Amino acid sequence: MSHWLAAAGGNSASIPAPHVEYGQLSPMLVVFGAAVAGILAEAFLPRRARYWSQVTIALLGLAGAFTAVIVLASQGYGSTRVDLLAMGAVALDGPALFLQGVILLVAVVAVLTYAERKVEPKAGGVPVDAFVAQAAATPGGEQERAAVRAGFASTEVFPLTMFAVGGMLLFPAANDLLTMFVALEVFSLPLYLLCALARRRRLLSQEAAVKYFLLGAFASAFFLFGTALLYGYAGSVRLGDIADVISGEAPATQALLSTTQNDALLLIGLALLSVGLLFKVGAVPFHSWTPDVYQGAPTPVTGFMAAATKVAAFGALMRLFYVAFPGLRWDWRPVMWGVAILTMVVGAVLAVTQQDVKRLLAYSSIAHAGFILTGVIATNKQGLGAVLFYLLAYSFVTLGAFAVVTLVRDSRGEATHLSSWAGLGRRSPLLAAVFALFLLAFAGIPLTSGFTGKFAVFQAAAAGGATPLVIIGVLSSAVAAFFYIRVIVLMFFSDPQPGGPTVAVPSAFTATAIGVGVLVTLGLGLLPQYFLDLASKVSPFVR
Amino acid sequence: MNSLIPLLVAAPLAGAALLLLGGRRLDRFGHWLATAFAALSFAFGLALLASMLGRETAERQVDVNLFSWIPVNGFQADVGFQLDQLSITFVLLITGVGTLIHLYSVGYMAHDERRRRFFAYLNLFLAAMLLLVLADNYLLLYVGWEGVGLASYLLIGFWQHKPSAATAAKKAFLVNRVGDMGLSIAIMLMFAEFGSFAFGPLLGSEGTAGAVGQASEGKLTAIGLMLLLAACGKSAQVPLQSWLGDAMEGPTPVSALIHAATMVTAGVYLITRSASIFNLAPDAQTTVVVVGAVTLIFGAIVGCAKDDIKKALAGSTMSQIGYMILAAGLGPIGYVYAIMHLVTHGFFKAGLFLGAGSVMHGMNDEVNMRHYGGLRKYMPVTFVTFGLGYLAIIGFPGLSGFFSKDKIIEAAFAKGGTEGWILGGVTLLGAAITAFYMTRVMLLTFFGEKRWQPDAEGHEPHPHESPSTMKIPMIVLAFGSVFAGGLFTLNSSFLHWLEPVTGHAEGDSPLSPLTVTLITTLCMVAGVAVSYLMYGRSPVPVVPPVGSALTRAARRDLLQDDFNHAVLVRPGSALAAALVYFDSRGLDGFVNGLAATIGGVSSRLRRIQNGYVRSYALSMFGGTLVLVATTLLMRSV
Amino acid sequence: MNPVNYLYLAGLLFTIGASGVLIRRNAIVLFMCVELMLNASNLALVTFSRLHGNLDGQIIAFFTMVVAAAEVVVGLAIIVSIFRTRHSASVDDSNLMKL
Amino acid sequence: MSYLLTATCAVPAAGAVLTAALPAGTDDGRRRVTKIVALAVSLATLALAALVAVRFEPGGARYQLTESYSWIRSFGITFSLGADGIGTVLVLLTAVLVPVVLLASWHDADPERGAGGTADPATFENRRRTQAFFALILAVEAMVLVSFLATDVFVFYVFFEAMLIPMYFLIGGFGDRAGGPESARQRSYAAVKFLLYNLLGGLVMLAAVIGLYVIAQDQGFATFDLPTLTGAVADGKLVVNPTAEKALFLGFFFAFAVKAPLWPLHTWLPNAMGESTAGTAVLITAVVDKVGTFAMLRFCLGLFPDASKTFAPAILVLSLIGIMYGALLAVGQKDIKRLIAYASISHFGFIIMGIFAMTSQGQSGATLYMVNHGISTAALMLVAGFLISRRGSRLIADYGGVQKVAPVLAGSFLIGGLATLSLPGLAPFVSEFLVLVGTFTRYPVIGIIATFGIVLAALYVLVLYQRTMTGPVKDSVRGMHDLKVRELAVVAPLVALTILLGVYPKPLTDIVNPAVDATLSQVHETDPAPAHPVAATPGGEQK
Repeated sequence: MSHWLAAAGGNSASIPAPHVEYGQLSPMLVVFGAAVAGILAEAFLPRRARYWSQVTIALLGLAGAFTAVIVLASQGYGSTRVDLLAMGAVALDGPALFLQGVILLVAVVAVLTYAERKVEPKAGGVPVDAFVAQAAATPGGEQERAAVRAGFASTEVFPLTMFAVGGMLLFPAANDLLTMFVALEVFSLPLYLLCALARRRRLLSQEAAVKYFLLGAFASAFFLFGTALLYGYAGSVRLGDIADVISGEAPATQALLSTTQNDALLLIGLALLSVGLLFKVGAVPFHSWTPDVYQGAPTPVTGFMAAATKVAAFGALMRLFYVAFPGLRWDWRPVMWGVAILTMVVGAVLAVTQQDVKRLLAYSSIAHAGFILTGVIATNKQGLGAVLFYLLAYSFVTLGAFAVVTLVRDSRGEATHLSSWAGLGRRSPLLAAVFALFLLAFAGIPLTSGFTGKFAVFQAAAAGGATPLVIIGVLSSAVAAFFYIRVIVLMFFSDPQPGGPTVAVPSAFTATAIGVGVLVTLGLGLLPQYFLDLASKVSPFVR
Repeated sequence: MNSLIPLLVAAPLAGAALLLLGGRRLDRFGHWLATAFAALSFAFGLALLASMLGRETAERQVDVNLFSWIPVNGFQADVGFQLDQLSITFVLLITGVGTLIHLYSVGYMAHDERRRRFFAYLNLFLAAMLLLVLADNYLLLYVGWEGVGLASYLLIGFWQHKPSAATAAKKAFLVNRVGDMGLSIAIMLMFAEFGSFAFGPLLGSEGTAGAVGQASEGKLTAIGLMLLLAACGKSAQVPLQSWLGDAMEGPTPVSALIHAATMVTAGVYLITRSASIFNLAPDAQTTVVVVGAVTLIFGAIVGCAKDDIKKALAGSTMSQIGYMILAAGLGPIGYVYAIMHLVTHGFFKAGLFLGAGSVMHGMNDEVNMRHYGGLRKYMPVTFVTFGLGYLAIIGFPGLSGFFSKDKIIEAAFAKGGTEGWILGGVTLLGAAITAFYMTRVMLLTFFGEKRWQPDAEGHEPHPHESPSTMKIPMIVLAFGSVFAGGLFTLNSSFLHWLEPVTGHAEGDSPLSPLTVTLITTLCMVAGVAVSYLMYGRSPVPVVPPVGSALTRAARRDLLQDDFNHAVLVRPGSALAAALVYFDSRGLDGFVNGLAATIGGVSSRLRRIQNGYVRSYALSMFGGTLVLVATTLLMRSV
Repeated sequence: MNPVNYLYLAGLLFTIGASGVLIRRNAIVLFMCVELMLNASNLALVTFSRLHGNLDGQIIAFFTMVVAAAEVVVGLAIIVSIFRTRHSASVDDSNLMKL
Repeated sequence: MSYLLTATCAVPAAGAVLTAALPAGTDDGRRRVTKIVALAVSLATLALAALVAVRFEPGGARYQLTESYSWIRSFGITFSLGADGIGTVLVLLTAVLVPVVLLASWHDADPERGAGGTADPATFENRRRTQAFFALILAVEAMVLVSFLATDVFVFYVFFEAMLIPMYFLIGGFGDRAGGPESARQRSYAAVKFLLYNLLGGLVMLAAVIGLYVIAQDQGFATFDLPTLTGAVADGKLVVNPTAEKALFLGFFFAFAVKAPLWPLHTWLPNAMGESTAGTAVLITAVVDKVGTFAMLRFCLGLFPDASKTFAPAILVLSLIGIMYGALLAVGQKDIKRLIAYASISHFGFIIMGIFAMTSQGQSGATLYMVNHGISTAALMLVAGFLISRRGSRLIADYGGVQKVAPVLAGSFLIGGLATLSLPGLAPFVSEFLVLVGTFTRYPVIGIIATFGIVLAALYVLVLYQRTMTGPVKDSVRGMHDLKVRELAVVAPLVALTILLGVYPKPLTDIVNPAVDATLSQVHETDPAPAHPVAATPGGEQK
């Protein structure tokens, strides 16, 4: 036993006092603070006051955090200055700051869709939102009916979301594997819960939650085991240290001499870490949760999850590959090639036969993950900028699309089956046109943000020597176009079904969310230069 | 004076445009307007002739360049006219006979509600034909060439409500298009070889050599054959003759116009105009002669078997044009006579057709000669003018046809050697058959007993003489039929007139001219005699006898349509149908199949998404294993 | 004892956990198997910590435990609520959404 | 810098927005306002286009009236416009045809007349239908104009692709009266087919565009500017290795060949032209498809001269097949509009043949062919549309003897048909002959075989005319009224242009010739010299 203690004791003297740069960490701190404030509000405010106060707290928190991001950026962080915060656990560099900004904007829009209370019919005389009256009540049970009658609402979704946002902010900024793991869990756990909170179709919602949770935990376990192996290999979980060890620049200790002999540790660790991240990204073959969860979760949550999770996870994935494993490029690139190809092709092909609009969007998000991966694989400066831009473009299209889905309703809630979308363009041309715009952006039609993003990513990939990926990407885009167009055909050129869904008139919240989606989609399509600059001028990853 | 040249074309063209665009308000006097425009053009022609006659032989050719038409690097097509002895001859024939036919049509079409349009088309026909003979380059000639095709299409199909007329018009245009293809290729060959297709630089003019002399004989033969193909189409020569008989679906004045003054003469013009090319391409010339000889006999045989008066005349036209083509193929010894026969033929054939029209006019539009008979008493003027045309065409001594045909037969013998004998024999045979079938027409129509039949509505025909607007042209043409040949032969005036353009060579005939004339006349008499024995002495059956195999075939135009149908139409339709199938099932099927495959793969792949969380976990686990394995493998490779 | 043996054990535990996730039906057991995988990682971390002679691994293990505890809270909440609805904890019963 | 070109493109674009925004309604008055506004906009565009043609100096620089605005600096993309001879005549064509099409389609979007609307006139869709139709046409015009004028590869690509969307809605949303109950399905099938084919082509081109950029970037030309790129290629400063050049050429060419369309990529055209309104069909074949052939001349030859020459024989064979195949299929058609579509396929074969014959006659001819085919097909198709609108059937067999009841209609149809079969004296003859001659001088065999096409053209045109217009009057056409004043106003300019450009095409050839010279010199190709040029014996002076 003694040598264990000795090992520990040997270092005890050198444990430095932690130094935390609160100013630079303020975006995350503000969000977490708002989340805690939300919990407190949930605990102490009367039921009537909760909704408005929660919305206000969440929006204020996000706005504050976004302001902090802007302030940091104006101080030169992310472009000319980079820093490592909290003893090197958190990176403050271009990609991190950019993605944090994107996540915060996404979160603002998502909170707006959460706050929608005009679409759902009133319950107990009170306007309600898309979330369950009382999560603990059994679906269809007496307790639930009572809760509905009383006009209860799950206002805790706001603080939960804020926690998730906080985790997401941390995830792409995490500079060591531990922080990354913790951030992963911090944003995943609230999402598991949020998935379960749908007001309608609660069975599906719960099923989505349980699937997401079990598979997410499974994936986390892989991530953690990968962390352990890498720690074993490099003796550190700091990304920069791992890179040093791989490149042989680290001072060789006795332990390192023995562990670095075994590349299996390194390679298996790398593979397992990738599994954890690719799961969150929704890449094939780790995608199977996506359609079920997207379908079952409350639609505002789906939108948030689809947009923000992808942003955060790709940020982390890139940081991992760019910072920790640049020296292993020749090992992971072929594998990632395979994953990217599979993801693009399977996503596109499977979407072709989908009948549910949310599942369709889920498969589409899988295909898009594949497109983004081609940019990740480029491993050049252009690739980084392109991926950042793509994430920005994609997330707002996604949010907008899911926000539209919340508005197409029949007596049982949202009418997500595609057949009920037939003739939507004839009943409600404006909404259908907006949705068509989002679909066209997904399909990558020029003059939409989707095209600019796709162009940027493919261009980077081609410049990085991944021409075959570009060609496969282009071909699967063509397949993908097929099902986007199918929906457009359905909306505009099919006759509406009798007794089909109606389009709810949303409040300003959802209207704003959709409006922002449209604006960003067109803006990034027509005049993308400013944002391309923003994405391409970011500093490289800090080590 | 030269500024009149464009007006030659412009006058009838303006007439056509005016009549077509003018609308109903021109219905009352439009036909006179059109006739006036045609006459105006004729007047211009006469003025130009006078002016030309006033100049020295060497200065008779006049070139007018109007404007640059298609200028592209290295490719220059102009709108320009060349007026020389050859073209003025055609101009006068076209406008002169054309004006007469206009006049005739005033009476003939008096009761047609679309008369204005008919005259517009007639004017268009004249304009196109004039453009054809006046153009100073092949491409502009091509415009006139197809313009003639268009006008003939419009006129043959004038009675569009009759499906047969519409079909005949379409057929005429299509067959002509095949010929046009030849002209088109010929022009392309010229351009590729010489970088130009203008007459002057290419063919040379009197005393100067054109560029054609520098090209290889092979190239020139190719060009010549392509020009021949074009000529076959327009002039209804074998193998592109099939449209001519059907073209009788048009109103009779149209037939007269097509057969006498315009259209079918275009091929002869083309070959004569391209003399410089053909003179250097003996193989092409031989082909021309063969085509002419075959058509000569072919047309004559068809003419013998037809009971439809117009179709019998059509066969005759084919045969007579065969004479001209043959003559033109003989080279310098024949060019002048080809044109001379063309002009005399223009008179008598126009007269014959107008006479036939007059007969039909009086017989409720009946065309079957077996339902005529004894008409000479009822239509004396028609009988006399038709009779003079008849005498002219069979080569009755002293009349136009006698002189011009005789010269061709002489030239055929003058070709020399075995060829000369064969050609001479063929032309003589043709003369005999011509006499036979024309006598048959004459006998069936104007002699013998009445075999009139009530028409479809039961009206008995009441044959009567035609109005004077119809009679006058017939009389004028009869004068031409009688005297033109003699006039031309007097002092070899026609020869001296055209020689500077076409060149002329005296052949080396094994027989003296007198001998040829005698034999020709004998052949003619024989033909008349046989015909009289068959049709003049016994009553003609109203229902045609079955006849020999040859007769039956000849009635069906020697099976040409059957041949075309079997060789071109049926395989063509089958090919089109097959391609339609291929397009929808093959190409589209491939694409749809691809889409279906993707859909099928999608449906199958979907089953993996079975809803069981453990199977999702399994796929993740499997994926992880693969990921790990490949990562490790990548390193070991 | 050679610390590498602990690593073998960790690998074994991880595999057992993963196999458990794949073959068991009960959601709770499934979840326990995941916990087993997490703990296998912990064991590996601690072992490596010993190997490298630094404390990082041990500290990570503590974090992992906290995270695992949080996961339990969330997981059980979800599993219990679905159990109440369906009166079954079998994950195979939750397959309304597929294809 | 003048703003003329931008204005030319911007006027219809603004007009589209304006038209779409006009007040909705089902009364004729509101609709008429919409139509008149759209027509006025298109006439203003025509005026601007005419100004462009007037300002264009045939002997001047290759690209004139150039404008350039920074757009996406990150990728070296500028919004650059410039008129060259070829582009100018096509701009004129477009500007002339759009008002004609608008006038011809005057009632096609009225819900009670055209197909595709719903029965209830009060629906939003029906109230907006007219506005939508006219706005879409103007939008297409704007995009086509940009495509013809763009001197930036990326800008061209963007508008080349983006125009698919308004075209798609025009095809899918608005049909002619002839549709039965099946027609809605057929129409949406046609629209989807159109979009997918062209999108696939566009995506393949996207890969090539990216590839071109990446290669150029490697050699210091991080730009999409066409003159810069072609100049660099010509000067040998930008060297693309032959394999890559071939691949890039094929990528570009594929997109253009789908659009043009070249056999065997043509199958979308008969569906699209058959199912849409006559006006839309004209827009497709006379305007939009021309972008494809135009782009072959401007982009394929300029950017990839060597590959163009390598593939020229193969492309010539395909175009030859297209000529014969299109004509034969036209012969076999039962549907008037499909017949015209197949005829167009045959004509596009001629255009492509002229381009790749690589002679000045061929390419000048091809350019004129684009213009002339546009005008003649417009005449034929629009008159066919008038015919169909009267009887409500597209089947040839349903007509007969129309000439008797509607002589002016029949006459116009005949003139359109004669132009289609390239009757000398009418405009198409000039171009067809130039193409044939230009092909013949380099590839005699192909030139001769192609000449057979003129016989087949006569066949399908005359058969069509005979079956519909001649013969005894069928009961179904009895009482059919002749062309009205509006319809005459549609036909008259087309007929006038057909004749004018047939007799005096010099104004066009003067503009086109220098541009063709420039194109030919880009591919380092000169016309084959005649064996015995006439110039050697000028006028027979020498003996």
